[in-house]
Amino acid sequence: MSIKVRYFASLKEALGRSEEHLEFSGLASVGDVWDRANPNKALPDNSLAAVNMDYVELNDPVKDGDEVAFFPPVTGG
Amino acid sequence: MSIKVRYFASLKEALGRSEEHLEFSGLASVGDVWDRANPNKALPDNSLAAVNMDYVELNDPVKDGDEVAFFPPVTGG
Amino acid sequence: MCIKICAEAFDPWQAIQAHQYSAKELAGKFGATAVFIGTMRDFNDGDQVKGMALEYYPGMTEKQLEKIVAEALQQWPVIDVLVVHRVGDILPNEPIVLVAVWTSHRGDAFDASRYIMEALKSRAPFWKKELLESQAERWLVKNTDGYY
Amino acid sequence: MCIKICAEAFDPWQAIQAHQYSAKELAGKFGATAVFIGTMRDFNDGDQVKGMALEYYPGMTEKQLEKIVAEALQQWPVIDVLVVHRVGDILPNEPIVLVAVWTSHRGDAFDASRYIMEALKSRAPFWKKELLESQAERWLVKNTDGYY
Repeated sequence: MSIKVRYFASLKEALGRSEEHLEFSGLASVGDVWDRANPNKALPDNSLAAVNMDYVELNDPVKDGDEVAFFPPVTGG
Repeated sequence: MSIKVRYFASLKEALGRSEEHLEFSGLASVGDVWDRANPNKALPDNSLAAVNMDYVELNDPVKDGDEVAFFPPVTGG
Repeated sequence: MCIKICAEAFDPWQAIQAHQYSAKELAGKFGATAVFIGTMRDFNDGDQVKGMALEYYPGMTEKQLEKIVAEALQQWPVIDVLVVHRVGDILPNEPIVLVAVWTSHRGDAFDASRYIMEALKSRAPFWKKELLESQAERWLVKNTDGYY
Repeated sequence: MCIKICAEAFDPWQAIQAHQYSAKELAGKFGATAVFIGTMRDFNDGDQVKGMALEYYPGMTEKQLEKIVAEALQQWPVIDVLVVHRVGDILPNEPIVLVAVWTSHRGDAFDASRYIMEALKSRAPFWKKELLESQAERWLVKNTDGYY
């Protein structure tokens, strides 16, 4: 399946990229998406995740065509 | 002693006057001022009283030269 | 700090803007502004209302408003406060009261502005008389609470 | 209801005035307006701050703000809401966020505006990076709470 992965703010800067596409087969969770995109690199504590622009937990599932995003705690307002 | 008495809003309209001067001798409370100014007429329930523009209770004292005011609950804002 | 009793209609947004821009020392120093505006509605208690007369107690009203603002300043780190209240004849859709509070942080602005409004509603000597469509007049007898 | 993401500086008082006056159906119907404005300060955490870059997640930011406003509408009888949030490069003394809520009664306006602000602070995807006087840049790591 095909997943679009996006990173924002300090996480984007730390990784040095803002967006990538992953292709793989089989069921997967949001946490799996991070692990495949960033092998041997832990997702920083307190990071937030979204699928299709809604907040999710790391063990929530992803499906073909999803947009998955990882980012630090928000600091707007 | 000399006391200036003032009435506001619906109480002023009910009494038909806004201001008067009382002259009498001896110690008196705020409630006494009402009774002397309005013999045989009870101060309406929930009325508020002020001496020199600060809120007071009816048994608080008055002294020569005070301005005493009676008015209904406030409805500003 | 500025407390105004105002016998003419005012635009609340212009009043705040003018106050904020005239207080040059505020620039860069405040992070939060909380504002409350009370506006006259054209209906109340099931009746169409054509207008309102707002009576006050000159001297005592200002004194009580100053006391209320001083209480807020004691309780929260407030940088500036603007309070404006109409008196006299008011038409529907005109603002009646404006409370604006400038602070460093948002919790203080929310708390202080609400404190000032609730205290004003219960203690500042203002009285409203409504003029109904039927030409009848009626004094409001009690402010509703703000379930604070 | 109006939610705006705004890449240029805006005057919050003019924005509210324009929104209110363009919504003709509001006239005479609302009794209370509660407003919160967050403004950039020129210092933070003991450092002089020259400017700020505000990043967001186009699409998700709007979606989350709409969800937050919908939650407020479910909880309180709200007549209208305006939310404006800056993105991009911001200078000290420029407004960052504006939340305005129009209701019939004041308790609802206070509660709904504070709810929207707190939810925005914790859930709307915006990120601030400060540019210090020393030329160093730093990401803010966490919003302070509004002790709500």
